[in-house]
Amino acid sequence: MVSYLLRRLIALVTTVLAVISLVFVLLRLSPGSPLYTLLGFSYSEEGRAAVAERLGLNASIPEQYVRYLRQLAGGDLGASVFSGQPVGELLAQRLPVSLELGLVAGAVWMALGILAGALAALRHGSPFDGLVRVTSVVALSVPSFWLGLVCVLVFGVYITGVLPVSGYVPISEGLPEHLRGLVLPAFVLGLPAFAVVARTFRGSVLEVLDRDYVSFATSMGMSRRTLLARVAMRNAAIPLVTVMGLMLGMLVSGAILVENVFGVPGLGQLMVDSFRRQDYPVAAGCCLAVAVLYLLTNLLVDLAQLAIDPRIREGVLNGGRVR
Amino acid sequence: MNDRQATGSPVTDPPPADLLTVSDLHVDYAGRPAVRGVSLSLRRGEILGLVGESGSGKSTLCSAITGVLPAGARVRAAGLRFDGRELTELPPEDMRRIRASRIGVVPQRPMTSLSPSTPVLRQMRWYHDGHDLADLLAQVGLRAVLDRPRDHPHRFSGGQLQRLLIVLAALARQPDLLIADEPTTTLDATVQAQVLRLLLDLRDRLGPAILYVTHDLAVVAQICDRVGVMYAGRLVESGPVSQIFTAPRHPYTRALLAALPARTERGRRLGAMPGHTVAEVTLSRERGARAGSAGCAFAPRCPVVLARCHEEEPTPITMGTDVVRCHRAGETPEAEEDA
Amino acid sequence: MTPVLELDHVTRRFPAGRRQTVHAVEDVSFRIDPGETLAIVGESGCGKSTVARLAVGLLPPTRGAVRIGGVPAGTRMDRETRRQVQFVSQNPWSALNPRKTIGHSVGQPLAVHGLCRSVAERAERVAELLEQVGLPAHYAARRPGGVSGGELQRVTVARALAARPRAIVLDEPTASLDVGVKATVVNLLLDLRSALGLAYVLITHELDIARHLATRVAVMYLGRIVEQGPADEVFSAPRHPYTRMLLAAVPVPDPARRNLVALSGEVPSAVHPPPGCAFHPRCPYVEDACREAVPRLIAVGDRHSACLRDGEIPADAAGGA
Amino acid sequence: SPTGGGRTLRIGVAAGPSNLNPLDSGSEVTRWIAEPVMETLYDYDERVRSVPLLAAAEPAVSADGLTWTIPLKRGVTFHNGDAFTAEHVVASLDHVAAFASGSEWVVYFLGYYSGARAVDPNTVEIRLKRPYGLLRSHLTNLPITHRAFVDRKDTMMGTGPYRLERVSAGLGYSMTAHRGYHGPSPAYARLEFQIIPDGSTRAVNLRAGSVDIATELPVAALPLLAGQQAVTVHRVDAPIDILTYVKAGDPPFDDPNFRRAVAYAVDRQGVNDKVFGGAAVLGQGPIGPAERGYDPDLRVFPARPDTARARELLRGVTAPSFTLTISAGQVMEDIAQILVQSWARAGITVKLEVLQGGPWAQRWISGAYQMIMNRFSSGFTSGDANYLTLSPAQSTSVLACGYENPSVDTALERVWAIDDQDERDRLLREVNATLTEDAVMFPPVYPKMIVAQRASVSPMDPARMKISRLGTPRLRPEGNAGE
Amino acid sequence: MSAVVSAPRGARLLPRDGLTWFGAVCAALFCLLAALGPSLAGDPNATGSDVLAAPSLTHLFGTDQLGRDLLARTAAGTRVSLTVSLAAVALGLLVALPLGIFAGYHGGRLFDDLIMRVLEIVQALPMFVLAMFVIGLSGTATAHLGPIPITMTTKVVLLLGVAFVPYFARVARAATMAETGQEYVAALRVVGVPRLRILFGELLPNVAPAMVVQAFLAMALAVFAEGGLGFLGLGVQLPQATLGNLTGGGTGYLPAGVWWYSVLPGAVMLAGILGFNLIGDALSDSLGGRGTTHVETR
Ligand SMILES: Nc1ncnc2c1ncn2[C@@H]1O[C@H](COP(=O)(O)OP(=O)(O)OP(=O)(O)O)[C@@H](O)[C@H]1O
Ligand SMILES: Nc1ncnc2c1ncn2[C@@H]1O[C@H](COP(=O)(O)OP(=O)(O)OP(=O)(O)O)[C@@H](O)[C@H]1O
Ligand SMILES: [Mg+2]
Ligand SMILES: [Mg+2]
Repeated sequence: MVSYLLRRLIALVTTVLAVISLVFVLLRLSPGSPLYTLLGFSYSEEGRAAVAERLGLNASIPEQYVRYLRQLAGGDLGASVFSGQPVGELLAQRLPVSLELGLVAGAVWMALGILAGALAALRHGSPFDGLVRVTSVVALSVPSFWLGLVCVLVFGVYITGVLPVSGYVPISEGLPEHLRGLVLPAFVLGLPAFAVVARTFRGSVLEVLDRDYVSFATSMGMSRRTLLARVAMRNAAIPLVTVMGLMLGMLVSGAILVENVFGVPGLGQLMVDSFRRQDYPVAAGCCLAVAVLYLLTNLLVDLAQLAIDPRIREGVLNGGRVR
Repeated sequence: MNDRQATGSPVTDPPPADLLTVSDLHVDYAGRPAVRGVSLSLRRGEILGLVGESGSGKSTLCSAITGVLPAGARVRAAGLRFDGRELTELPPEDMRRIRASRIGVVPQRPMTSLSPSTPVLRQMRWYHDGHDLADLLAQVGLRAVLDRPRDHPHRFSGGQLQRLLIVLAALARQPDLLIADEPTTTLDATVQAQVLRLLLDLRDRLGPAILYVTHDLAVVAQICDRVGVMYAGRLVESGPVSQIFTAPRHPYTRALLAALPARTERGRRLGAMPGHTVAEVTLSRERGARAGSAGCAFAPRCPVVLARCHEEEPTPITMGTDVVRCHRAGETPEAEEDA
Repeated sequence: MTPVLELDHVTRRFPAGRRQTVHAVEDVSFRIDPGETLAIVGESGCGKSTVARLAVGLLPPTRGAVRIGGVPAGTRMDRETRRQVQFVSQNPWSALNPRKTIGHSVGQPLAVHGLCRSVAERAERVAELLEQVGLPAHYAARRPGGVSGGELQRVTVARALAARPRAIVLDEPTASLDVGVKATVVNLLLDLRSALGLAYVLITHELDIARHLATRVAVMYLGRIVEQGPADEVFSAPRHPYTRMLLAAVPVPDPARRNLVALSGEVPSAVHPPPGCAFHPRCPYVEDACREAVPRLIAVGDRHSACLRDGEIPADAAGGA
Repeated sequence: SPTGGGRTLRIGVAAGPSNLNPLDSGSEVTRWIAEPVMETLYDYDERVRSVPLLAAAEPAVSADGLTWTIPLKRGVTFHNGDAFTAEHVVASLDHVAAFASGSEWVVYFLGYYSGARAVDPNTVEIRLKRPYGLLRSHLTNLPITHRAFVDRKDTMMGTGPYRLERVSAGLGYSMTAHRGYHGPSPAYARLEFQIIPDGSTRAVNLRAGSVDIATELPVAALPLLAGQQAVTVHRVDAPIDILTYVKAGDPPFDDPNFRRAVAYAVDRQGVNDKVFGGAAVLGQGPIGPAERGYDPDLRVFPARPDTARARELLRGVTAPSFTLTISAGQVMEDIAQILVQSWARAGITVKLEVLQGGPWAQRWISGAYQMIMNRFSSGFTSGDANYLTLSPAQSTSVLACGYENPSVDTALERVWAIDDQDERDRLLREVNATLTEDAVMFPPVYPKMIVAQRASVSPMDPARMKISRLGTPRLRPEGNAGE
Repeated sequence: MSAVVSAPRGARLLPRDGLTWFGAVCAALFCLLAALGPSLAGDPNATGSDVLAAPSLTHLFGTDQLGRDLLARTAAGTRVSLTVSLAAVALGLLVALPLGIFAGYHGGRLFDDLIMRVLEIVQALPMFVLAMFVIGLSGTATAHLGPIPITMTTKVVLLLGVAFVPYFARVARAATMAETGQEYVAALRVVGVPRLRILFGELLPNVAPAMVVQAFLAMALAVFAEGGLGFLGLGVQLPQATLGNLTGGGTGYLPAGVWWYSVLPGAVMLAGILGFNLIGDALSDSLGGRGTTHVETR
């Protein structure tokens, strides 16, 4: 187990390293430079050189790369070119907002998705099943930013005063207000997760109900309730774990659009801003954060699978290849 | 419920009334018939073998008896009596109780018949939480399972699992009827021998009726008392095992026997049935499906076919509990071989 | 005379994670001559399919050599060598590309080996081959989808024949077929053997089929051949305790001869084969030496048996059929 | 008055500044946030004249004009309690004059500023390399920062009536009244700048009373405030420019006729109507109505495109076309699309290139453009004058657009050097006219600053808004209105 | 063990299910709007005096702040969206298919490992982040790769295409692996068929159905991603209308009750996405592809 974890962590670190390099290369190859924006009318060659010197942008690219890696190794993500604020600090401010949004959206919606998927499968062919199928495919297809706009329209123009359509109320200003502010962004952000989870779970429950072990349990006279609890749901949950992990990753990137629609000051906003301004260190920091989050969720998913599926556990712990 | 535990041998039992009587059973899946007008009966202590090619409706028949059919299946029967009760009229809960205590099913694929995500021992306790589990396991030579409380099904071999399933379906609950749907098809010869031995011992000790489904005529010859031969959803012939093997009356049964290498001289061509394309087989099945209009389903492949076979479905000729469905069943075998 | 196909002390192992290995095939040797049929029998997992894959060059051996017509075989063998040994596998449904016509599949060897000069000639030859295996020529235009298993198995045989092989390795050719259909395939193999003088390596766990077709038999247990010899002799008077046990376990299709014997033990894992003779945990004749030394295949006339106590065990013990 | 001491003034802004240091950044948001926190040596009075604030008196300028001595006010303290002294002024000046600071002010000080020193804690002496009349204006606009904070970009430390208390990433900035303020005590207990990216949302929030002032309202949002009793919308001329000029040194714009044709074909009225709701002033030359040197009578180009004239000027040009490079943003995109259409009607094919800030700046600075356009607000560095946006017309400028006109060069040189405001205005008018007639810089319109406030706040000062300020330090709660 | 295989299942051409019909209609309308819309609805850039007019008979979708007909702009945007998506999916397939097939065929070996690791790295940045990242940084201008100009449209296509590669390659790899496990591949090797011919002559047609399913699902994803980029102003640039920049362009007018500007183009986008998704689902059911995996992004 430990050696497996170790292997996974090493793989994670190497992937992160590769992502860093990719990000770094892309950043440095992109035209323009934050210096132009920074200096504007004050631009001059000497000025550029001096500022570049201060920001460490004068060195050759490999040199900068090595420096960046060394910095990273020391836990330093650099500082914003513009505000001089340490990237770590910026992330520490923004990431929790996004994470909270993502987790709230994910938790609520996935729970609903599981419920809807299971019920639909158990009432296979019923109107409810049809409803879940239709809802989930529509929910999956609705572009989040557009749905966000529709929400803004509905709650900002037609039914005002019920739910705030913009802005973010920090938790320090009271939990109810804070949660009220989260309702719409979480609704929009989580909807696809609901759809995917509902579809997957419906499918896997249906599939499981068709399996030999369910017929055997039935033929042994096991009651339906017990059967569902002990056999069906447990096995149907195996593919669900994977999908839920993927959805968590998806929520992170979905947040970029949704945060922009609802003006939520999360990682997404920071990311878009930093890209617009070519704030190298911040942009890189954001990408890193996303990549690490994504890879960590992957790892968690794999671990969850290990916990839930003995065959995978066996395969992995015996040194078999992972996926 | 089980008052026979002490009595042992079925021979000493009171008059051997039929435990299970199936009469004129029809099952179709979304309109496509899978079992057509099958009637059979089974006594306590009897092993009835059910043979027939793939898709002939053997499993469907078994499922219809236990009432565990997939959605979309429709069952019609003149009677489905089990120990004096009409199963088709039972409320689901009662049916479930019957499954839970009186009918055992040994599934075809042991490897996939236990939930893969729960340890085997825990699953066994779902079904049987008596203290005698150790004894039962010892009977099948698998006491060691008790020392592997955290092992999941994939850790066990097919033979082991099949024996565990037999423990659950048969030994632990001592049902009156045991349905074994090709329980050894996926197993090796040596393991198959173990499992067959186990079933025979079980029958001898506890005397349940056993419905044994298989492809393998040799297995039938070894363990069954009576045989039913199915073709395209019909029971085309049934009878005591000795009679079926020595004097088969239906041409399909004869073809099956002729195809056995062990009954043919080494290196000689085997007796093979003509006609085996999907088209032909489905055609004959479909034709059977359109009730009344069709002839014998086996006609397209029958070596002794008559013109009338194509037009008119043969009516079952019964002799006691046995049956044969062939227009030429009355003729002497010699005449057929000439044809 | 050089044998058509020869396995010379072939071993094949597979890695199984955590520095473990599966000993799928250990030190297997055999040869077949033209017109001969060697049946390889044994229980599931004993390495039969691996032998088949080694024999046709789908797998390189870990140790030892496979020779086809005296030429070492391998993934890079030349066309001419490759052609000589063809392969028919267990599952005819997956042995044919579902999206290609039967004609295309049968024609592949003709195209690859340049056995036909023109497309028309190839079509003709395909029709001939189909007829040879008892299928109407118009089957060439069909796809595997609507064709039954027995027929498809004939198609795979036709494809093997197309390469004009001297030997065909058949891996469980009838295992997935119904009884009646099985017989037609067996008949086809019989017919082709007498018509073309083909040699077969017949891999099967169905002992009755092996007995029916084989001229020689090799019995495998846990990756090793434990007994080898002329088919009639091995079947009528098995020497090795395992062969005896196996034959005893096979039910006879005769209700008058009920002789089902209960056997004990299971096939051990190929990852941790027992030391010494791999069969010793199940062997009724086991003695201490069996637990240490791996018995070598010893020739007694035409017959080979790998048992330390060969000769000590009475001929009809343990119910040799 | 101290009566309103318990209240909060809430201001909605569009974005949080990337850099909070007003010594570095002249961006509107930075300065709006800095306005209540930081003070300058001199300040504008109600008539937009410069009067001492942190300085005790007017500067004493040496006869050669190279040494300026400024006495400082006493008893002023920074928010951290440190006394305001000459050291801090020197640190601030040194910071903006240093290349490495990357400050937007560098361009003003470079070449003129030679150094400053604290003669005593209450006297600063600035030495110049050459006479620099414009310095007086800069001293009115340059916020004085605590010397320990000149390099900080994430916080502010000043002497103003409010101290910056908290920065909530992406949410806003809050300030509290500075007890030890040297002027009249602040009217509000707290000041809050809320970041509300969407313009309409700012308007809606103002209407709902969740902010007291909404800045940078887009025209589209104004209908939301129409008929609201408690809301006043200010539309004020301010030094906001739509920087619009061409690369006059390279084809096709090296041809004056081509330039003029392009300028004639601009649909100024269309831009005004559709983008600014008719509230802007139609553009002519680079200097707008809120800026010194503006000439309301200068009328070279028509309101509606003069297509005939343009076509005539284009005679002999085959396939007239060019690329317009703008920076991304709704207003710029709208303007550009209208222009592209109006040019198309005159037979000029224009390719529109919309770039994000960084890449746009690179194009602009590197001169790799044909026609370039962006919004620029100069009020915070140069008050009511607009010196920077003219610099590309100067052939010696780093940003030179290739236009060579010695008279413009010398005029602009003098504008920076001299102290005489009237002379400067005259020169600026001259330059403006020349650049307009030569069609080098021809913004379609001069936008207005649009700010709305609730009646709960005392009326905002038009004089302050004229130089893009909000005047927050002097705003008070108004008796009756407001919840 | 069944001697009788089920009748050939092939793709059912006409969908049986109402939902699929609905999807097919949505997708057809979307494609129709893209194909014919621009020639029927007029110049998408022509400005009129009727500014921000609500939908009416003259302007079915209303007008924007510059008085342009939104139907014309939506049609033009739909065309961009469709072409970009098609091109991106095609590009993704072109790169991913050989990679996936090679990797799948050599499953578990070094080559496979290498490819999968590289793809994993690309995937660690979710598609949307990657695209936004590159476009955000490289700017929206035409870049020059040596003498080859890379317009914004090309850039979007390249990015989406690249982002699809891991996703397609995985599916292709899995499908190939499943296929390689089939005995016919071994048979072809024994017969001596050269590897490339096995891969592209025999395996490809069997991997293709799974890829077709994925292609449809990816089309939906591409329409969405293109829209999202446009919405953020990082997609194909003005004055070219795209569904994304139309939706994004109208946001400022929403609070003033101008619903049609953002909502209608977005609804067209929704129709496209829904259509492609539903078709993909239906195909995956009838072609027997593996369970649909709508993953990544969003
Ligand atoms: N769930 C189902 N839905 C529809 N048709 C089915 C279903 N199960 C079986 N059938 C069909 O019913 C017929 C009988 O099937 P059944 O499984 O009973 O045959 P069998 O004799 O048990 O075959 P095998 O020997 O392969 O197990 C076949 O034609 C089969 O295709
Ligand atoms: N590619 C492989 N990788 C790892 N192990 C393998 C591989 N192929 C076969 N084995 C192992 O080698 C052993 C022999 O397998 P093989 O398939 O040859 O047996 P078999 O006798 O054909 O069995 P069956 O009768 O079930 O087909 C088994 O334990 C199997 O798990
Ligand atoms: Mg069955
Ligand atoms: Mg095998």
